[in-house]
Amino acid sequence: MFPFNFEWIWDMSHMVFMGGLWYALSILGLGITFCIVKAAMDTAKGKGGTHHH
Amino acid sequence: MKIDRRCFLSLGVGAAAGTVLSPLPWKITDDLSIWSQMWPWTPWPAQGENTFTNSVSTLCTDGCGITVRKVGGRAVKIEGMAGYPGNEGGICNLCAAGLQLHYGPTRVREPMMRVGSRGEGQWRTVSWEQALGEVSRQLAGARKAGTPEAVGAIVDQPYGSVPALFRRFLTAFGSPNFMYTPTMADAYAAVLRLTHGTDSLVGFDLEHADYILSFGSGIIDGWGSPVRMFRAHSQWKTDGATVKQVEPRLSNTAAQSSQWIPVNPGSEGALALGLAHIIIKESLYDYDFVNNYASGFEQFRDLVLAQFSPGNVSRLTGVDQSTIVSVAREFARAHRPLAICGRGQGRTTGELGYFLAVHALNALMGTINRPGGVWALPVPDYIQWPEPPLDDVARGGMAKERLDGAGSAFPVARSLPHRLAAAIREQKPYGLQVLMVSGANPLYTLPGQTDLQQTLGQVPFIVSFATHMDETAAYADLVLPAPSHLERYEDVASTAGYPRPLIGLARPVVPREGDTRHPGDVLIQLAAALGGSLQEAFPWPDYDTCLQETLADRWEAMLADGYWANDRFQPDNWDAAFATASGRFEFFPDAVKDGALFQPLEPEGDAAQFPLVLIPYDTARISNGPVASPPFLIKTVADYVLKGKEMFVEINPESADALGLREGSAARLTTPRGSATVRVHLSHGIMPGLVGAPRGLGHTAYDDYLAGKGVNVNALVGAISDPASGLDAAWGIRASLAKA
Amino acid sequence: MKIEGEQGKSKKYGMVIDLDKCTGCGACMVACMAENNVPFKQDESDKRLSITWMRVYQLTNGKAFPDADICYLPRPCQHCEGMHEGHSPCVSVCPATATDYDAQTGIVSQIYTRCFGCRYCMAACPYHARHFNWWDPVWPEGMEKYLNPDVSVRMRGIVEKCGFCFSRYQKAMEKAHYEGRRELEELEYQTACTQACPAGAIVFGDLNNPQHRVHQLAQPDPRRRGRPGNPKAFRLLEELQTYPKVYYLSSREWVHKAGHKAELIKEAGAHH
Amino acid sequence: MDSALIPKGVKRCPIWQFALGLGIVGAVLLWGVYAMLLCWFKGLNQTNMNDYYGFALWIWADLAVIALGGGAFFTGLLRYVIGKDELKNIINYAVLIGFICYSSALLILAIDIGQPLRGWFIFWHANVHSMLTEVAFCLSCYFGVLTIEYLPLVLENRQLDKVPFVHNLTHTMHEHMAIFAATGAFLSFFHQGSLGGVAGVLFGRPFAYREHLFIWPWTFFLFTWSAAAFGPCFTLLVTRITERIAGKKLVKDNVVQLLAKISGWMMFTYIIAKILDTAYWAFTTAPSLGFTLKDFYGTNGFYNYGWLVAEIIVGGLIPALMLITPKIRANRGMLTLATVLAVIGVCLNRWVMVLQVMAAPVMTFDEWALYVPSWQEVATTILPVAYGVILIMISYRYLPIFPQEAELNPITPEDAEGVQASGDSEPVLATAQA
Repeated sequence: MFPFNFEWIWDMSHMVFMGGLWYALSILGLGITFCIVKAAMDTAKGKGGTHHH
Repeated sequence: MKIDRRCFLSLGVGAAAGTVLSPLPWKITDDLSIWSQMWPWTPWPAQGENTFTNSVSTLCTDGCGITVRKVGGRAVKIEGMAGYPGNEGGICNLCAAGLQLHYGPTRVREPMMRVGSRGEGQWRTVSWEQALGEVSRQLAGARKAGTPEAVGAIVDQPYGSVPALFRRFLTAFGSPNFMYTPTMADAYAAVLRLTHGTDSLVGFDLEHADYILSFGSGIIDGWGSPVRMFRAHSQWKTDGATVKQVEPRLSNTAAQSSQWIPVNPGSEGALALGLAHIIIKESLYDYDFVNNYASGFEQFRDLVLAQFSPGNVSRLTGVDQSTIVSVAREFARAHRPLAICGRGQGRTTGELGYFLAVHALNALMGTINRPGGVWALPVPDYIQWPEPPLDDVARGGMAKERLDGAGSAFPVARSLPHRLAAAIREQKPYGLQVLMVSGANPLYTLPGQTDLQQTLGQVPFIVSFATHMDETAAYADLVLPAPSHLERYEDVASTAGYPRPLIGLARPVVPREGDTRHPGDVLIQLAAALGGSLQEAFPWPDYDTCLQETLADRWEAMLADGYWANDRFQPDNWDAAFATASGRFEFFPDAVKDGALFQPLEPEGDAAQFPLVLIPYDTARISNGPVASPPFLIKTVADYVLKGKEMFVEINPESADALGLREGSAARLTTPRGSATVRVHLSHGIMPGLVGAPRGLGHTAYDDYLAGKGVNVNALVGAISDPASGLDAAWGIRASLAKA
Repeated sequence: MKIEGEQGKSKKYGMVIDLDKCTGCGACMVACMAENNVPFKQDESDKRLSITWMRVYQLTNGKAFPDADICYLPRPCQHCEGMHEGHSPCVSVCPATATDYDAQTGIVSQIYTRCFGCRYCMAACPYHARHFNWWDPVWPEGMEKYLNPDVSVRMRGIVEKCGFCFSRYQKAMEKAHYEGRRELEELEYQTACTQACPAGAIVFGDLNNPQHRVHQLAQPDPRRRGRPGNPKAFRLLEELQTYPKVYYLSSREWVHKAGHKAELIKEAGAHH
Repeated sequence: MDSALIPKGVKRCPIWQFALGLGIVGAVLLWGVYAMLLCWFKGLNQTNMNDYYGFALWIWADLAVIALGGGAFFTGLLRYVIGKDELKNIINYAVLIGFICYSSALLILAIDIGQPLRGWFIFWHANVHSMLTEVAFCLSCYFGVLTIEYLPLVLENRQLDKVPFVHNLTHTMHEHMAIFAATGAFLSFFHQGSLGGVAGVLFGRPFAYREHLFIWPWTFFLFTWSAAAFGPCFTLLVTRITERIAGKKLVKDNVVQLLAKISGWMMFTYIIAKILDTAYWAFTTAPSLGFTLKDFYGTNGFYNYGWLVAEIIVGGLIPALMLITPKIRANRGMLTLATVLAVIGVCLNRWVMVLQVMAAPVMTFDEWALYVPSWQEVATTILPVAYGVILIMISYRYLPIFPQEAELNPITPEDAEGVQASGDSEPVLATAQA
């Protein structure tokens, strides 16, 4: 799954397949990170929640 | 409270994130996968120096030349020895699986004395001194009582130094009761004694024949020397030779032959005479041989012409008249025709008339002692020991008749162990006090097992020289552990049809497992313990010395090559070959008794009560002799032969329909001798009315890889002594099969 | 599935099995088990649970007595080349590259420490040449002494199969390299079953090498994906375009019919 | 006792009833877990699989739950990407069912492989040409998507929602859910398809093999299509069962009707494609490999032509026609019947594409291989069902799964007092009794 695994070859199959995989993983990873960061920033701004302290 | 929860949550999340980001889980995952790749409970064979040792494996019928690959001190593989005569580098499956027997858990590793009742399996280990002390006490008792003849021995085969030592021991001791397990070689030997007038071994120059007419011989089912036969068969295929197989069941041989001629079981000899009828009638025989080197032809001709017309023979055998005529003509016109017999693997002896008839076919074609024909070979004569000195007791014993009637009631026979049970039971001519068994496993291989087991119970002392805890060892009073075929020296005289004198040398390949002693050594030690003339008869310090001295100038060559063979051997010319009264080949020896001997032998049992006929069959995938099938062999057995612990018998779908049986049905197989539950396998490759059962299953001894699987056919069949030779002539038995 | 190596130097190891000579004795199976540390259980009569890299099938012609006929067909791994080289039924589906097509030798390998036991390859193989280790291999006490150190013992939970005795190839190559050779003689590398077959029915060698007996017997046509030129020869299920490297010889028409459907075999190169 | 955790505005059964039900389903779960541990520690000899039957009962279950879980991605696609807004009222449950199906599928795979400790080799040493690799990658990624989709639901629990960060996170995730849903649909397309490809690429198995479009066999598209078509049916069926057990309406009819209609048309188009595929396979592909339909359906007592009829007509065409006919669809009983038939149909399809593939002989001298699963296999296959029921029970009790529940079942003042005491709405007990 990584270019350093020995069965990796720089051919079309690997680039398309692994490209698709890493693309999907990136979206998911970045998306969730974005959500967490945004939520954290919103919280810092004092938004949200029913019980403020 | 809220802060606590927040703290708790953050802590939890933080810990989880920290663990995942640390190398720990990844390291553990990796380590676990590596651990799974080398589980401590999965064996990891040790490396070591590779060496190869040539030897001869004594497991199969005639001995395979083997090369044993060793790594360090371990033997890891047995392969065929390149250049070994006959085998030429090939190996049979039994010898190839030999390491499973050698390293197997049922090896006997120290002397064992019976504790419980016979066959119960309760043992106590004893020292060799105690064990030998017990045997000499029993033996000395027989001599003291003046009945040395009450001691007998059964070994596997007649030739070779170990059987010779047993024979010598008994002779010097005073007993004529040296027995071995007879095979088709004995039937052929009887035929050669009667027709050639010589004591000979039969040999077949198969590789040079171009038309082979096999009367039931399982050419590729383990007949003769199996590997040599396979090679000859392949040679015939390459050369375009014709093979016609006469037998009631489509064996592998029949399937690979040019033509399968199904024949009623037991009528193979009649078919041979039917062919002789055509050959004689159409004057297709070899005039030179018949006119100038044979006698009794007229009687033979008259009998065959009168009684074995195609019509009669067709009725007896079930073969079309046209087939009889065409096969006879083809056979007679072939360049090098050869007729062979001995059913299946040739472990059964069969009717003398059948062997005589087939041999007569070869004689008619003048193939005796000719290229591509049947040869008479001298019996192995390399053991030249002086006659053992006999004291009075021994002379007295040796003057007695043998228990099995060989040499007395049946002059041409040498060993008839199937007659032992009756002799013991009836104490006629006398009882048996001590039985020694070495290399043989009569409590598995002899027909009429149920009877035999009972009668052997009457023998006060049975001592088994055994490598493995086989059925006979399990029933013995004392088991003397013998080194395996890879741990000892032994000469192996070829007797299964190789057309040249050949002696193989088995040698120690690996260090001995357990505290074993070579049977030869044990005999020498027993002789010394008994003292007197017995001790004098065994002048050798040990077996290895004995063997070396016996083989004399052959020893060095055998050590180097693994065998000794007389490559220049040629059989005697016709003018020197025959030592009958007439000096000619005898077509009609007295034993034929006006042709009665040529009539097909009826199987045992009442046809009304037992409407079917059971014919045991041999398969190369199951060892059916004294050596049991190791796990690898049983693994190769098809699931239509053995399923779980249940064995299948073959029947024709036509017979099955009549009995209401289907593929896989459980059925009760009953014969006059016994009964067993089996499953049914439908096969178009067996004549209707017959039940085919594989030999070699149904062991009660050995381990769970073998024991309890299937039925021992020898418990269902009985022996019938041939009126002329005394050998067991039975080829089957009447049987019934009913839904179980 | 790396396809590389200098053209012309690559081997295509294959087998020719003469079914007219095969006696069905089972020596090849035994030799294979002994060479390759194949385990065994107390009951091996359920053939679907019995690890037999080499299995000898019994074929029947389906005719009634007395026209019945049988033939034995030894079945090692067929080392399929597939529609294009390396696209064997099993190699193409293994998710973890645990079975591989070696372009240098044409041998389909099985990497035991890589296989995680998904059994997809077994589903893919029409020859049932692949076997799963349902149990831990256990040898009766003492018998583990005969295990061959050149072949690793397989652990439970993985798939194994015939590899044309690849360890023998490696040993032969090592020896050749040591002696400064790059090529093997025909007889330097032979599988255990070939060596053991008492009937000489199995012949093994390089199908690309006209000097080798396998080539002479099968007469494979490289332009037609190795179609045998010898009319006596056929490949099992060749119509599936597996392109096996095991050829069978038989003079019996019904055996040919049982082994393949000649009329359906597609011409070469159609599938690229 | 746990009233603080129960969503506002709905009523739930008393805790003892809940605990009792949990206990009973839990016992089934433990039975399955025991069987699972046997398979892990003693090996797959605990099953009745063999060298012919390398894929067996639970692999069928695996394929079936993934097909049935297809409701999650397809509803998500309709809701977030295509913009069928009404579906927001059922999307939560679709996600939950999808989450259960996919986590079960992954668990089954972890039990099924002979060396679970090396399972990750499928990623590490990936063979990109293997359909199974594609399955593994997309399946695990999509399971990640489902987790992301399910997470906000969990975080909406009354107590968790009180934490400001959690509240904000839920909110943000809801806002951006379309991105995740789209990614999920993309991944689902490929893993549903590649699951179909698993059988379709087996060129050594004429029963399974199909002609290819580019690198994909037809089964690739048929599987994706059928998952999208039949998955929502399963969502509807489970919703219906939940409603029956809860004894109250949880989703409004217009939502159900919309999803049923879309599902029906998807099924209808699918089944036409499936019939074409079957015909082409039966009369062109298989014969070119030496097989006729008779070889597949006419030589074995168990696998007969009835399977074709059951899968394509009874479990495909009939429910499709029922669902696209507004009158029939509008009838609750008929709607349920249609979803049941559809679920059976897709399960049969997965069965045939796994188990009959294994059973059908290829070599002329080989035989049909039929097998009966061992109890360990059955228990391990039931394990996910028990797990699913438990997860639904907990989620239903503590999470606002059904946005329309409160509106459809307004709480009377008496109810509000005695939330704990009311025993009318009891999913737990009824499940346990069933």
